[in-house]
Amino acid sequence: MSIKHEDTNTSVPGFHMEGEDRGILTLSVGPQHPGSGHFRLIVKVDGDIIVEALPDPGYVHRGEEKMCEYRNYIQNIPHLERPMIADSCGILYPYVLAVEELINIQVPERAKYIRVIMAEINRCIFELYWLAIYGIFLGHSTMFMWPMADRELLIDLAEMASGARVTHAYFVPGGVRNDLPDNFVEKAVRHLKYFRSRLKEYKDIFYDNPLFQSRTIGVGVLRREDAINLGATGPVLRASGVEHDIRKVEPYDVYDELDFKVITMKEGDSYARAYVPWLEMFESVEIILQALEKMPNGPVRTKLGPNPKGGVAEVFKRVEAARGELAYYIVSDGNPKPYRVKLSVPSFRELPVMAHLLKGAKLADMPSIYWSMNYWPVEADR
Amino acid sequence: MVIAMATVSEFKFSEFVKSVLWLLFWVILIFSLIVLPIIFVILFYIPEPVINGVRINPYLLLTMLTNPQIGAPLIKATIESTFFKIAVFPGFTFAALFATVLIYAERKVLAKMQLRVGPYHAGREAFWWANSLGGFLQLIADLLKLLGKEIIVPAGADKPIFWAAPVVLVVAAAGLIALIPVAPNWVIADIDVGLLAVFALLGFFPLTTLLASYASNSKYPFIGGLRALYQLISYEIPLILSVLGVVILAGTLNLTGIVNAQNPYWFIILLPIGAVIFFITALAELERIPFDLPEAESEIVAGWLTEYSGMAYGLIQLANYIKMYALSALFVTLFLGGWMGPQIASSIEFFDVTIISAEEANGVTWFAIKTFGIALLMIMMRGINPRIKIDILLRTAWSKLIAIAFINVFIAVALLYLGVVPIAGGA
Amino acid sequence: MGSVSGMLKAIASGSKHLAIRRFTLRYPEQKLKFVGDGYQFDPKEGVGIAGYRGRHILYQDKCTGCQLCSIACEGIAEAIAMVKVDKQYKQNKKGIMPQIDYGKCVFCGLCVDACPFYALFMTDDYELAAYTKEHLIYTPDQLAIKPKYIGTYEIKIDELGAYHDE
Amino acid sequence: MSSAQNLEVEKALADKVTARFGDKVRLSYVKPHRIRFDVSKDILLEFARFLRDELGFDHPISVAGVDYPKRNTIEVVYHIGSCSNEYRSVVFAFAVHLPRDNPTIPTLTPIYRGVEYHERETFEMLGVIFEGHPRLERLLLPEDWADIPPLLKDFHIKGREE
Repeated sequence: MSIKHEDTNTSVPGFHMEGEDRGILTLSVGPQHPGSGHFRLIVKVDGDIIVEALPDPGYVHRGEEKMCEYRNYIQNIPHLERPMIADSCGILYPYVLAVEELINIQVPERAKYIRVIMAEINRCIFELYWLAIYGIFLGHSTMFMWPMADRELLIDLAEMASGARVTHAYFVPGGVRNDLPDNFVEKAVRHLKYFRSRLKEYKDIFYDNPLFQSRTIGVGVLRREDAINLGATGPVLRASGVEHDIRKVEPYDVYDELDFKVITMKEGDSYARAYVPWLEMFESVEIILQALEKMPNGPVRTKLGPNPKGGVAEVFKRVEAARGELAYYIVSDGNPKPYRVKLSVPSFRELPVMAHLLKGAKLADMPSIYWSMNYWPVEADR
Repeated sequence: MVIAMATVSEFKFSEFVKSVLWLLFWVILIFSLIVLPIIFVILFYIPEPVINGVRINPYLLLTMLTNPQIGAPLIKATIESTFFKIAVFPGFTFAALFATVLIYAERKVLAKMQLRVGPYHAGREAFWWANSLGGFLQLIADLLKLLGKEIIVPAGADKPIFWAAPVVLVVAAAGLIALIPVAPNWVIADIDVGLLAVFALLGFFPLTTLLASYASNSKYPFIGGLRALYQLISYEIPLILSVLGVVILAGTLNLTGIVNAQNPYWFIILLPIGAVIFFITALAELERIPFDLPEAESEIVAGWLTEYSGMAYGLIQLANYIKMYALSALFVTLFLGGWMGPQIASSIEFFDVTIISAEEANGVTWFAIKTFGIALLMIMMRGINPRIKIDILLRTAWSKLIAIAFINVFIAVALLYLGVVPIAGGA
Repeated sequence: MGSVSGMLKAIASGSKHLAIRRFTLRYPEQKLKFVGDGYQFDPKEGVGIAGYRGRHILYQDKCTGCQLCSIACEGIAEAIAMVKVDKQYKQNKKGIMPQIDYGKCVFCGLCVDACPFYALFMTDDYELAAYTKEHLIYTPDQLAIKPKYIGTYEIKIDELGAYHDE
Repeated sequence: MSSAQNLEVEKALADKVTARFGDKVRLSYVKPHRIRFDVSKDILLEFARFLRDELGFDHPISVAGVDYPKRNTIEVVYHIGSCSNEYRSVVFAFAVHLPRDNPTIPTLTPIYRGVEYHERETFEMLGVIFEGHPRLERLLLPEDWADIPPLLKDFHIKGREE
């Protein structure tokens, strides 16, 4: 019999005890999070062990897919990059490839290289942002500050090329919106070489730090079969030993001409899920440097009519964005506005994986499991 | 509104006279009831100090103050008086100043480690030399801000304890300073069981933290308070055990005795494990990263001092940093040979009267350098470590640290038995 | 022992960073330099010229009031409204020019892509803060003035680390 | 791996499926790395189990619901990729046509645990009932959503014409 004191009901946002039955406490963690976006996780806790975790997304749902049906293919560009502004090239890439297939226009060679460069720069920008938030989730303030500072090097490059620091809206069906400024290549090589030396610094402070290891090794282990069946993707999938990277599996643009390794680890715990993106950043720098050398000169965009139209057809295009496989399924019925656009985003596909992993975990492990899922609430809610 | 109107419109001389008389009455009343008794007590009950043969009566006192030449011995007397020691030098003001320097150093050093700037604008344009120093007036700005903020007492809070907790914390932290010897005979309370007194005072903190979190009557501080209690209690045992080795080698509990016992070799060379454990447990005692579980917990962001605002919060922060100074000073006294160090400072004369002897000055400078070094190491710990989990926190305390502390004690006994260290009996 | 060596490496790396220069850009005193003087678009080739996408600039002598920029922005932010302008231009018979509401604009630059007469470009001025929402609305005459943004700082890298400098 | 021109890998795959299910499935198109089948509702579970176990398509990518008011059908399209064998570059899509008035379909959650939230979203956005779904309830929309499922064509955003 719990005495309910009316006057002492000082319930604080984010920590709301909904009910107590048979010793199972239902906590709702969020929707305000120190990390990112708004996302509520209803957690049933028995003592310190999580009995069941029910993710409750939808706080920042805007109905992107419905809004897409009211805009033509060009107006959709700045609109469709909103769910994931930290990796805006990653989320626009499949849309642009799909629309090119619908309108069947060719993309000049130089534009393909620029697209690969910008996609890789954006991958690093997101990985650094994610690593920084992972650091602050575990209370490691230096691990928040360093990636944020190093991210500035890449944001500077992206801003130089596309004109905007974060929301580039740089990819357009038919290529990219403008050519790279002339001193871009020389500055990019300098920034990337310094960025690579900065990346190496993270090893001592973060990955080899015994306290960080104690909080992440053996925490939230995702077996290989579960990862595949639950539809996990990106670093979460590769950390469980599945070598599945769309850039290698189904190369688009010029990825087949660049050689890079696909990073996988077998442990599948939070440490592996934090380690894989770090190694992938080295690969991305490798890719960008190769692409900068191989980039031919020439036009960067094929001219588009005012209202491009596609035939009655449907297209399914997928791309390896920073968080994993990002796919667009576009159905067009012949007029300039798409009939139906379905975004299959990696964050939405991590929800079942998160629910599966949190079951049975300790409450103290929740931050390291939740954030190692590469989950971005704004993108998952669309 | 009405009152303002009346005074402004017309001026009555009678009103003016009345207010002047009223004011005079209050001045005389306060003067006679309060100020006069104080003067009498000072003049008649405090024995005039005898300085080199001459008894200081009030009239001589005034002449001395006017002419520094004659006043020199007076200054030397005041410096040696216990009131000055308590209030100013090794006592509270020195600790508070050292704490403010620590706060500023923490923000600047942490910022530098994280490639950012830290406090920058406050005080930059104020002085010509302050340009590179950055925001050193930031602390005064924070102090004024905290003073200005309203102290909110939550509904249903247990008011007396809620108000008393910050004060008790500061008092306990200040108490620690009284026991630490700064220079050869520069210690406020040179009691024989100095180390025991330190641990007695350290016992204050878990109790006060729990009372504070209980008193603020809301869910978050309650949980934060419980976690603080787990942590402080479970880390006090390794703290005491780690110092056991030092006491065995020094043979005395008196802190000055311990420092003197470290003459040839500092205890950190003889008992490195004890030093490491003491440092770790000191971090846990201070609730600093990697042990700041009670303060900020990422999945339920809470802390036992969330309900404190305004100067109450300011006092707790001051207590934290004074405790940080006290514990790093304790580390220096126990393991780094307190004030011992090669002679670098000279004595301070004032009109051919040596106020502070060369040996004392040197002791103080070495003590300050070592304490600041240890404090910097504590600050660096905050820069390079994440927070650890609650279960790891308790498991390390109970199983690992206590076991290693016993090993340290065995080493101390072995050193004593093998005669490496002479059996030092007494001070 | 692994944890002790790990901790020592972390301390070494931490203290090494005390020597690396601070990276922060002290904003009000130091301002970033951008390449070119703002994003432009060349309708003949149909490709843009790299530049920072900041506040727009309207060349009133070229604008014909064709409303293409406002139609382009309709689907995105509806930030551009056509407003009558008192000064009479021979190529602008209806006498209407775009008025941009920076409370809504997302700086995507698609209006610049849509303008066929080289009339609407972007500059690298991003300091558009205002006290009321109405002040965020820039009339065509306000847009015609060239902003005075002087940014001279950029990221420099040397053996002491990366920092912002002249 | 199949290049853009010759599609023998995709064709071989398509023949395997038609050999197994015959007339109950209809091949809609074969494109480089893409195959799409129209499957009837009653053999869906068996088809999905065959797809996962025999053909090795074990990695669910997305479930899309598309509303065709003119043909009075709602199409639920499953996109399944593969992680494990030579079909890694192929995305196998199979669609189920449901009558628009009461669209019900057996859930594939027991076979692909990853589609649980996709199916919940399709239920919420298009009103498709997934029989046997563990938690078929609102996912993204606000609790007090009283309007019709928003992705249906007859739901219009206020103030914007089609």
